[in-house]
Amino acid sequence: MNSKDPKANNETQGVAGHGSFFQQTDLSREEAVKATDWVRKHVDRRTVDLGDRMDDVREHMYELEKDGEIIIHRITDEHEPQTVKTLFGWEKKIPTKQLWHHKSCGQCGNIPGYPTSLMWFMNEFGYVPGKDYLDETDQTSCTAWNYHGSGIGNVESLAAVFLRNFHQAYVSGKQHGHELGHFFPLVHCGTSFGNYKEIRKYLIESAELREKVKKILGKLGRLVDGKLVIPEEIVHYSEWVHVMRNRIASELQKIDVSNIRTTTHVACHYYKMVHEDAVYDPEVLGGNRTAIITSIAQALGAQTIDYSTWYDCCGFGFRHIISEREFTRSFTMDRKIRVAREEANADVMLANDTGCVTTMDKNQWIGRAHDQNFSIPIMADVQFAALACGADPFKIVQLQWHASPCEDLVEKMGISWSQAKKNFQEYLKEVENGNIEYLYNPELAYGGQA
Amino acid sequence: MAIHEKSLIEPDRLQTTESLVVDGVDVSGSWNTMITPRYLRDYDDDFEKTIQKYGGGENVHRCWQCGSCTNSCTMYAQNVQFNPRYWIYLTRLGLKDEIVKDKDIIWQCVSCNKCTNICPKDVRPEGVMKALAHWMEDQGITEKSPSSHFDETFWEEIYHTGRIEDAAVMMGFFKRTNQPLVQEWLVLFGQRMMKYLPVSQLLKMGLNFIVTPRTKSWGKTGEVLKAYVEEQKEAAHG
Amino acid sequence: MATYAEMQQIYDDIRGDFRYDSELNGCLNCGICTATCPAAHFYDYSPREIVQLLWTENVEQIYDAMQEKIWACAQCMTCAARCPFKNSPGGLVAIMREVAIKHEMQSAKDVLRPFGRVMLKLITTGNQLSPDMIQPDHFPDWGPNIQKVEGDLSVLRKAIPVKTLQTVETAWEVSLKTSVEMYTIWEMTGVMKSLELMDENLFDVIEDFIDEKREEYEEWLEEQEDED
Amino acid sequence: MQDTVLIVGAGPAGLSAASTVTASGYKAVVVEKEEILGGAPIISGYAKLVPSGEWAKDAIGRMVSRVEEDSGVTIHKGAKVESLDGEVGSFTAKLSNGETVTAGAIVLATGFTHFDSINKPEWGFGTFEDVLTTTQMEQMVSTGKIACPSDGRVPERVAILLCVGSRDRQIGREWCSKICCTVSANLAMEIKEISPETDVFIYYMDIRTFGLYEDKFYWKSQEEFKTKFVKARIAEVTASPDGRLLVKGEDTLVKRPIIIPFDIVVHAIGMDPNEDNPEIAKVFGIGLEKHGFIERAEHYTNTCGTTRRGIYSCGAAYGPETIDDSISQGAAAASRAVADLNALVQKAS
Repeated sequence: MNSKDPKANNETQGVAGHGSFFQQTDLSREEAVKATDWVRKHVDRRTVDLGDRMDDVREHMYELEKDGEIIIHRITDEHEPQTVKTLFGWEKKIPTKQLWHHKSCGQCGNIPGYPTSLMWFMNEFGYVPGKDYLDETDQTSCTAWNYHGSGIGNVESLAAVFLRNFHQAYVSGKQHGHELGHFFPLVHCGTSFGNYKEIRKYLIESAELREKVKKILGKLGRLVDGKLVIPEEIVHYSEWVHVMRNRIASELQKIDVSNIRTTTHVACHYYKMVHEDAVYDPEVLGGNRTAIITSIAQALGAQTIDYSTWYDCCGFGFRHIISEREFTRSFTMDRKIRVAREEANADVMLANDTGCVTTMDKNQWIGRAHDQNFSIPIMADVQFAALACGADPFKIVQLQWHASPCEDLVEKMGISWSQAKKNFQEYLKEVENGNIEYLYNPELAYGGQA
Repeated sequence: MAIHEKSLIEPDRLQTTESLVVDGVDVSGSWNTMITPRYLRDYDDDFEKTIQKYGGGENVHRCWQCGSCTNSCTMYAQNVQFNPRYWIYLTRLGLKDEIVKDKDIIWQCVSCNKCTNICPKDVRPEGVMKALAHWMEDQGITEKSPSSHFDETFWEEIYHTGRIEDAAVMMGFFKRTNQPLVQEWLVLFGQRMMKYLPVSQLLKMGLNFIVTPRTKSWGKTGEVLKAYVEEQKEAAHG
Repeated sequence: MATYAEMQQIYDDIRGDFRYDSELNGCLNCGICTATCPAAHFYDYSPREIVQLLWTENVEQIYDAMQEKIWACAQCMTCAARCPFKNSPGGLVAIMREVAIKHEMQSAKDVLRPFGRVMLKLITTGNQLSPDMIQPDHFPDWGPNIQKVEGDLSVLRKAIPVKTLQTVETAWEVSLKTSVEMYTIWEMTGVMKSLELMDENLFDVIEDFIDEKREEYEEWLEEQEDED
Repeated sequence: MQDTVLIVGAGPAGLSAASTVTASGYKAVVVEKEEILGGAPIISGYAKLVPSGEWAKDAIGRMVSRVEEDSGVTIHKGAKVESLDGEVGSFTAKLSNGETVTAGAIVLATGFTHFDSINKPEWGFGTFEDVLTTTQMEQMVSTGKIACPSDGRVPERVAILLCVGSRDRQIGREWCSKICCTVSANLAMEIKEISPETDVFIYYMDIRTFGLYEDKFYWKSQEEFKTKFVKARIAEVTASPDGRLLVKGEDTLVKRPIIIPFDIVVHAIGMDPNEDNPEIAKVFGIGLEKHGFIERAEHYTNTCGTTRRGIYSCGAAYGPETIDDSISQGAAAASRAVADLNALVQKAS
């Protein structure tokens, strides 16, 4: 075969592999680029036949359900799901409606603009609180922060907490006049997301663990027909943002962000824990990295810039960010902030987990103590999207809680920071007088009607 | 705030300013402590070639890291930090900083040559260690070792006279290494020589020590020889 | 220093965890875990070394590693995502930490003391972080710009347009019933026991708090019945 | 029909089988799904072969012409077997080109599929232009010039990462692909030969240059061509702003993480089961072993057998295999087939 055969260089797939035939390059840039077109060409063969060798935990779940061991909280048509592909080309259903907000302790405590931006989006889409989504007080954190930080806690406790929270999600619709399973849990936190998936796997694999937690859940009255309730999918809020990205951009976007250079930091616990479940999309980063975050930035028309430490963790470390901060700040400065600043010259770093936002947001200022005066605004993908869709930087996006220089970004987007701040300070007076604006009728959170 | 894992950080990678205020905030001490990372960022591609130009280092590239040298090493048995296999690996990749960390022990090689004997690929680890020790001396990373001082005195004597006068070399070596010229063992040695050697021999030795005779028609040979050696060294190491 | 028998017992407890076999399948010393490990970039810590110690059943050095090294791990789990053997070094570290606590290792107590605030918050409220924990006094290293609007914390929290978040001592409001259910989980799964081993004072404080909450809940239930 | 052997696949094993069949006085029918003969070495454009050092197009080319010029061989190119009836002594195969072949025995020389590096995305293939596979690098060697695909510059440094798509449970590939270590050492030498200013580093977790490949490839690449072997399995490949690639690993001998710049990164891709194997198994009624390669019958007395009588296999269809051994096995499988037919004739008479 002549390797210069033009036919050989395009569509043909040899028996012996992904038939990208090499052509001799030339020193001129244009010709070199042309010669390597095949590299840029979309290749979609990440649907390797893994046979029985790669376990899909969901298969085992369906079997357990068939055997009458568990009840699966299913994603139905009512949830208006969208199907996405995960790492091995497996399919995952992402419900877009009737969602039970499973909040994140770090987000709510520290970066409240996260959940508010998300609920704001749901309102903008005309979702009806109490029907299309529910935020309520009957939930605890996943407790995994403490577990990963200290080792106090154990698989049983994590499993019981998981099942307790998700049982509540399953039954939560009832008091609002809906069927069981009406609301499907939407997990806000990256660590909760990873932890729940890991725990679900243990539960599916270990009858012993199921037996143990069944006793606890039984005592709490958290079984349905004497069975454990396990959700069909564990769904992260950023996956909801991902599947809604085109609607967000086409229906809600108000600000042109094409001049904004974004970098992405995806939470390790989103795409590295139980990694076969993370979303990959051939249209985003060639399908070679998880699509989350980058996809919404792309949909909004922002520039997405790669950088050499893309895969690195943020340096959060659970215990480290509290009591080993020397590590956390050193890591995040060296492997994240400096790189996003120097290499990518980014206007903003977008993330999808509380820990990452906190770590990168709070730990950059101290860099100036040692000639590492690098700074970059840090926020969640959904906060950035909300800004682009005209949400108030203070009232909704709650940027006042951030330590990084979000002012610069907001101004670059053409929003007046000072005006918004002035408005907000006036609003604070109203708040003191008890005139508070809510995203949904607060009574809903306590079992009341919308 | 204490770093619990402090023993897991080399002290020179900790940066702390004891008293510091930034933007009006007191961040003295551990509040501003930063750690510099420990990952390796690059290889020095030329370093292997540099060491290969020193006598003994020629075969360093043949090593495949089997560890026979270290296993057989006399010094390793005393000190597990003494690891010829490791230094050879660092040399190959040009990880100079890592080698320099062991500067105070590499020269301890006792030249038993067990490593060279056992090496399945004829790397000659003993030679590599010599080469490394010499390179470090040349770079001023280590003080000249006693053996280098001796070597230099020895050659100075040859360049100068074309021959070796033991007593002169020894005195020169003592001077260079700041040792007292009169040493107990030397005095004892001298006394015994006086006791057992014939007087004529003693006189000849004394005379030679004072006038340091040169080889017949040595002339400029020493200078030429010295120039040639310098030239060779220059050619080898640049 | 522990006796060999104690060290052996510690190792047996690690090995006895039901996760152990699925998190450790073998190890060829390839180093991919350490390559991606954030802790390894700054500490003399190596997940590969931890896996090797376990794989070779080196009980003495396992014990040594548990004094200090296992606490360096940041639990990001990148190691598990990369390992060609599908080991989970981070998961093994998690098991070792649990065992360190179970055996009341002094090093574990020392490491965890500054983390007590998080444990307290978590166990009593079901949240792990609350706005009042992030005060400038505790975090001078986070700088003067820790929040961009001056004002009383409770007012600023009230300016969050979601009622469940307008709290100061918890990240979000957790209903009394939920909290009480969670206490039952702590007790039934041995978390309270671990806590007692680790920090008796903290345990006492938390016990009192839980008792109080339970009483509150009982009263509330009675009130509900009366209303009905 | 008892004088004909059907051979599926015309790579080194299949070509060897065809020649052995005709040399024994029987007829061979070769069915090849591609339009050309020669299999992976020809279609993927391999450079110099291991261990002969001959160019693939010359060495395998000779095998191709020997078969093409052999009047005892009928060749169907661009065709697949779509269905099969009968049993040993009287198989009837329907081909995708409409033809029907009758044969007494069948040899499956269906080979393998190169691992597609796209399935190991963190190693940068498909993301960065200067990340290549060994087959692509061989094609580059064939052009006689080593240059970075992104901009044509001569690379200062090339990294070859071993075990890409081999020995990796994360992606369900538990096998060793056997030949990549040797191929990589060979490739390192070829690169250095063409581009002496380029330094080649091979990142490994073990080196498996078995048998006589040890000194000829491993030692030689190191001693004569100064290839550097670094004991580290690479975790991720990213790019730095100057366009160079950053290879992240742990140097397990130094016990430190490393992040080293390179100009080209080459994936030493492994051998997957032929991606058509599920279909082949169905059409021919044979079993596959757990990794997806063709299941081998009891080997000691039923050499080259499959799970169905009268159907044999050889070479990389059974699992990762070298070209030389594939050729030998092709001849062995052909002998088994011929022996079968001979036995039938003897029995009948």
